Amino acid sequence: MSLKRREFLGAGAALTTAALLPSAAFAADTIKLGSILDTSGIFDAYGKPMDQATRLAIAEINANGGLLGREVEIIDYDTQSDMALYSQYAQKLTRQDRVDVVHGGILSASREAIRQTMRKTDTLYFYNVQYEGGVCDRNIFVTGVTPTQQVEVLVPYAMKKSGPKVYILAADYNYGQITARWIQKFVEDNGGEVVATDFFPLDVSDFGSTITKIQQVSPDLVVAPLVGGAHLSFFRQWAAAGMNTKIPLASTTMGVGNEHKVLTSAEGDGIMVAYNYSQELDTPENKAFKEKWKAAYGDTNGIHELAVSTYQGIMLWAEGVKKAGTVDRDPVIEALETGVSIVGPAGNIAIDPQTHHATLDVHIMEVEDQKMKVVETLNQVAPVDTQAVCNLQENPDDNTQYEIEI
Amino acid sequence: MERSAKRDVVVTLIVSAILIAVMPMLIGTYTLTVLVIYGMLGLSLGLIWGFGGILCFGQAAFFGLGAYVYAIAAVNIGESTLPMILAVLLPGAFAAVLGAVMFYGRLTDVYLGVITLVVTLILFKFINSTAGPQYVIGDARLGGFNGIPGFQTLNVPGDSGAYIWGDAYFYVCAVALVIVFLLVTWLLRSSFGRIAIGIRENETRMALIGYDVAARKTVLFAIGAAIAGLAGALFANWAEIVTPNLFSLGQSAEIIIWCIVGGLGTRLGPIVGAAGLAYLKFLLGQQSMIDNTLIMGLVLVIFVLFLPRGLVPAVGSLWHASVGRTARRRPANRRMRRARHG
Amino acid sequence: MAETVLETAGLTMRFGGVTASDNVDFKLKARELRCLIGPNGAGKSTFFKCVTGLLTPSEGHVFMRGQEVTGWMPHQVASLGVGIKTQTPNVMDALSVHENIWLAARRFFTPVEAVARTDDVIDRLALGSIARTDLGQLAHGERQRVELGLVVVTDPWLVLLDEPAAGMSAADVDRMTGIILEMTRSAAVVIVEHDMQFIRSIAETVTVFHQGAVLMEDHVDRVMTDETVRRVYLGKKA
Amino acid sequence: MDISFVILVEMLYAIASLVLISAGLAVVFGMMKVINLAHGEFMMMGGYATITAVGLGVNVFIAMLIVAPLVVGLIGLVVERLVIRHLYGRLVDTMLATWGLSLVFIGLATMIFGNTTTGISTPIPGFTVGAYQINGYNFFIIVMAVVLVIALYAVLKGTRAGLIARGTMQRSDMAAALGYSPDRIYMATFFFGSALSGLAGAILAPLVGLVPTSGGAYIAKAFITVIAGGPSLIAGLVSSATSFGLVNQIFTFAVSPVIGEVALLIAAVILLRAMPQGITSRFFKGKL
Repeated sequence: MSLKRREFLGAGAALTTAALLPSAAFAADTIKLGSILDTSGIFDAYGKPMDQATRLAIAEINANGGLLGREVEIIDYDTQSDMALYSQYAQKLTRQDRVDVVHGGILSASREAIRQTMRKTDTLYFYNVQYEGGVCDRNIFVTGVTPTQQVEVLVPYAMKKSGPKVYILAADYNYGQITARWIQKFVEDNGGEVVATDFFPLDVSDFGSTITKIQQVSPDLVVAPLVGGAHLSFFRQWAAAGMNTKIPLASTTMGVGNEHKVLTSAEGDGIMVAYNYSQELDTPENKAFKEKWKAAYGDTNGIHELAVSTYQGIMLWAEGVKKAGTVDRDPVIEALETGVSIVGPAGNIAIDPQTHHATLDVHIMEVEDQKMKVVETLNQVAPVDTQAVCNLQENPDDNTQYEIEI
Repeated sequence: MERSAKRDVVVTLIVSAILIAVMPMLIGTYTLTVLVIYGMLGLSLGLIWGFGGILCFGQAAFFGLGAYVYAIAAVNIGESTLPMILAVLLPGAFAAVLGAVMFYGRLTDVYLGVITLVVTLILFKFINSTAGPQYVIGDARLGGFNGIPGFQTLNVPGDSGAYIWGDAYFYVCAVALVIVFLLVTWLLRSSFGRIAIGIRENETRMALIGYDVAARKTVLFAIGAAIAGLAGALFANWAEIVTPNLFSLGQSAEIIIWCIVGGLGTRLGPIVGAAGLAYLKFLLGQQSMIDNTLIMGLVLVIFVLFLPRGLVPAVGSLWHASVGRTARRRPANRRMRRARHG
Repeated sequence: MAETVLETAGLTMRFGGVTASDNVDFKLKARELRCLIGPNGAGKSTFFKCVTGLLTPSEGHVFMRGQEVTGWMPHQVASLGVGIKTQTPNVMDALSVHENIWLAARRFFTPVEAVARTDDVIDRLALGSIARTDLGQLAHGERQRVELGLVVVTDPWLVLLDEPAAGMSAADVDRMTGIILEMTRSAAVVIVEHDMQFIRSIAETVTVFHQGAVLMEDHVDRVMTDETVRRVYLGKKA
Repeated sequence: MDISFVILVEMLYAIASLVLISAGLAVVFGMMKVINLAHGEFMMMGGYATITAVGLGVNVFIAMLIVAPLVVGLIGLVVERLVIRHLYGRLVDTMLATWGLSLVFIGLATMIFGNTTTGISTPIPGFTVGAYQINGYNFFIIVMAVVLVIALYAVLKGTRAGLIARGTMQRSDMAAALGYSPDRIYMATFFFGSALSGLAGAILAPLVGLVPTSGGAYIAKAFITVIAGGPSLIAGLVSSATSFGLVNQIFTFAVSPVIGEVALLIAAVILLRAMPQGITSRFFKGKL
């Protein structure tokens, strides 16, 4: 285990050096891309692959001649899973380093900690993470999936396979709360009934009593937007009690941090999920991406949804810059608002001009043998939850995170 | 004594004026601001632990409480003056109640540590589980894990449109720290402070002299909490978001580490420790060779083993040894006494 | 007739199954000097702790100058003007002699007055040469003397001393005898003590404890010659 | 009927896991008056030792019951020699130093294993009681806790080492007076305590995902349980684990897991306020 780790550090370091080496072919001044991620501390399982994806994307851009003939330089800070450091480094990136764009932030709290700084300093900001939706701010672009994009397709599929009585177990923070409400809406829209909803703070790891409670209610389906390492024990304890063969499970989060690779196949098999990306996607773009990743980091174990979102986010930004012919904020925003799109490892992804969120493909998948097997693909799903509350074309000065009322 | 007190004030003012003028040239004011705020937080624990012998494992609770009180009040009021005052008073009042419960219950040393730790955990767990829309105070959603963003930040009293931010905010925080430092100095020179030190040294004796030890510890505890609350409110203004992490055990741990590294039983030590280590952490975030947690851990272990009195006293005795004056007395080591009564 | 400054009625203290103090009736008049003696475990110290508030008695009452103080906290008892010295030296080790005594004085006097009184006591107890030394660096006898200083400086009307002569040199004991005798000009003094020589040199009335209860109470000479006392205490000791 | 059985099992499980979580800390605290704040990280390392051993092909029970305690015991030994030894008699300093150590271990584990959640699946299948499925592993934990308590009792009561240990617990200078080097005894105790922590971490690893920061979830609970237990080692451990476990589960079932945790913490505050020196300072006095 330790050996693998060393190899990958070595490869990462080599790549970094390559990316940072000035090349004679480039114009003198570089384009500065600020990256702000937790690459240590409790959230580094999300942050490290995102950091690797950032480097991969920039290395690729530079290898293809940079942007506008200029080299792209990464200025990155490790926020150590500490919200106070987010504020500090955001200030440093925008005021001292004067970067042209910032990609980063993982938790919603970290995004909110830096979003206003980006706005005040007119620094374009990309948040490349699946989140609860509703952020309406002309300065930010979001390339991750939002609840409706997953829930709208996942819930009917799962209910069709099981039945109308649904039990919801959600992480107790705003992502979980909002997603639970969306699940409830779509369960009811599809003629089902939510029999109970339980919320768990992120540090709860003992689900014994909950599993007993679920059995008392005996639903047809359990939908579990649970988040993080502690919550992973739910899936394990669920299987240990032998429930995994009795009541089907669906989740909007299991697998975002490659959790399905931690569970054994006996524990994970059959869990239904819906994401933008799966390593098992059989497209030429994905294959090429995985090979590039493997060449840089030794193996593809680290790739997950958020890493791919990050990669696609950077590529979308690069596309916008090319189209605008400059890295200045306003022209780039206008260029992106024309509905710029790229074909990334997860398929076609386009900027939705109304919300600055992304229209993308969503794949319904089932966990099978520690892999995500694609069952059904829905092309170009729009972020309808955010569209319902946010219209940046009409109100470009909006600066709120809407909480969606259902 | 009067003359040395005056000299102390003058020296403090001159040194801090120089620092306030020079430091922004070395470190960005934004980062400096948080170092100053952490310094104040360190001082709050340094006061009650170093001079009152109260080891609080939950100083972060008062820091977080101050930040949340400020945020909630600011959302509701929309002007920052009253929220600032509340952010000092409420944590102080909370600590007074908690302190009275503990000290009149004759809880000491490790048991005191457990209670403060548990109270911090309760607050953390509570705030962390308030993501639902039903947790509202006035117009302020508590927001659970995600915290409260977007509240009114510090403004010129009376004019809610005149924000104090950027460099100006740094000067506000720095001056606040100097004022708190001088107040702490004055407190420690007063009878109250000297009696507190007596209590740190020997509770039973002080009780047998006729001092109400529990009441005095409660008051000192509340003062420490009020300072931590002020630091919390200043932090909320700086970060423009408050999250439950402010209450976390990790945060409490850091405060304790600051005091140890800086030097307990000194006024300056905890401030130096806090600012120094927070800056170290900031610098470490810009490298990825060694895990940062590992370094912080090593620093703590090494200090406990080799420099248990902390930096400031060590440097102080070096200075005094070379200048030829006797070093000021400090508690030789951190003891936690079992209560001798009962 | 002099006022009764300290009185206990049926004072009883039990620890689990052990009765450490058994129905003790005790009276002390103003400016009286009384020694409490008895073999180890006779209940002297328990009695002492019940009176000073360090322990709350299981039964019975304690009165000081007619006021009931049963179950009071030590600081409340001390605040009445009672000076207390416990068995083991109880001082502030990291503070100087001057600071220690000043803290005691400050309880009853203004800061300025406290300084004056502290200086005065330091003179009276001949502590001048070590006034600025930390207690932690002093010898045992000196520490005992400083602790006596803490008691004297508050001008108490009742002084309770638990084994003040323990571990002291003969010269130190002599000096302390003088201090205690001086105290009796204005205060009633209770001394719990083992050292018979010291008691002989200072005491008039002696109360003998045995198995938690008062065995006898009489003039020191008569106590010394009493058969029962000799049997339970002196006989074994000698 | 079935449901009451299921709930009974859950309650016993809650108590048993508290006993397991706290045992290592209790032994070290009871014998040496040292609070090892790296206790949670010792558990975390026990978990990683198990997972690594299983990955290398070791039988899961051998990995949990033998490999993990040994590995963590040895780490404990090194820690004792390098750090704790210098700090005996300085309660606060040992707490701070072990706190620092806990950060060091988190850092090391992160560098070695990464911060991704890992784990192994439970080696015991679930089974059915009437209409309910029960996690079979819960029984294993209950049995292990009972065995642990009985073994502790037997060792302390029935062996020569136990006699010395009890002597040391009552008076630390006793062992020296009997001619045993306290240094050796402390070393052995710390080894034993660390091994117990490693064992607990190993046993709990299959139930919960493991990350380098996992220890943090345990230390507070263990600390509270041990302190609330008071001076008697086994009686304190069992009585406080029982009180807290019951309170926790009752509120968990009645309301939610969060309220269960909060109820446990509030119970701790009330308990310590009422009995400032712990449960066994008032009840079960003088018991082991």
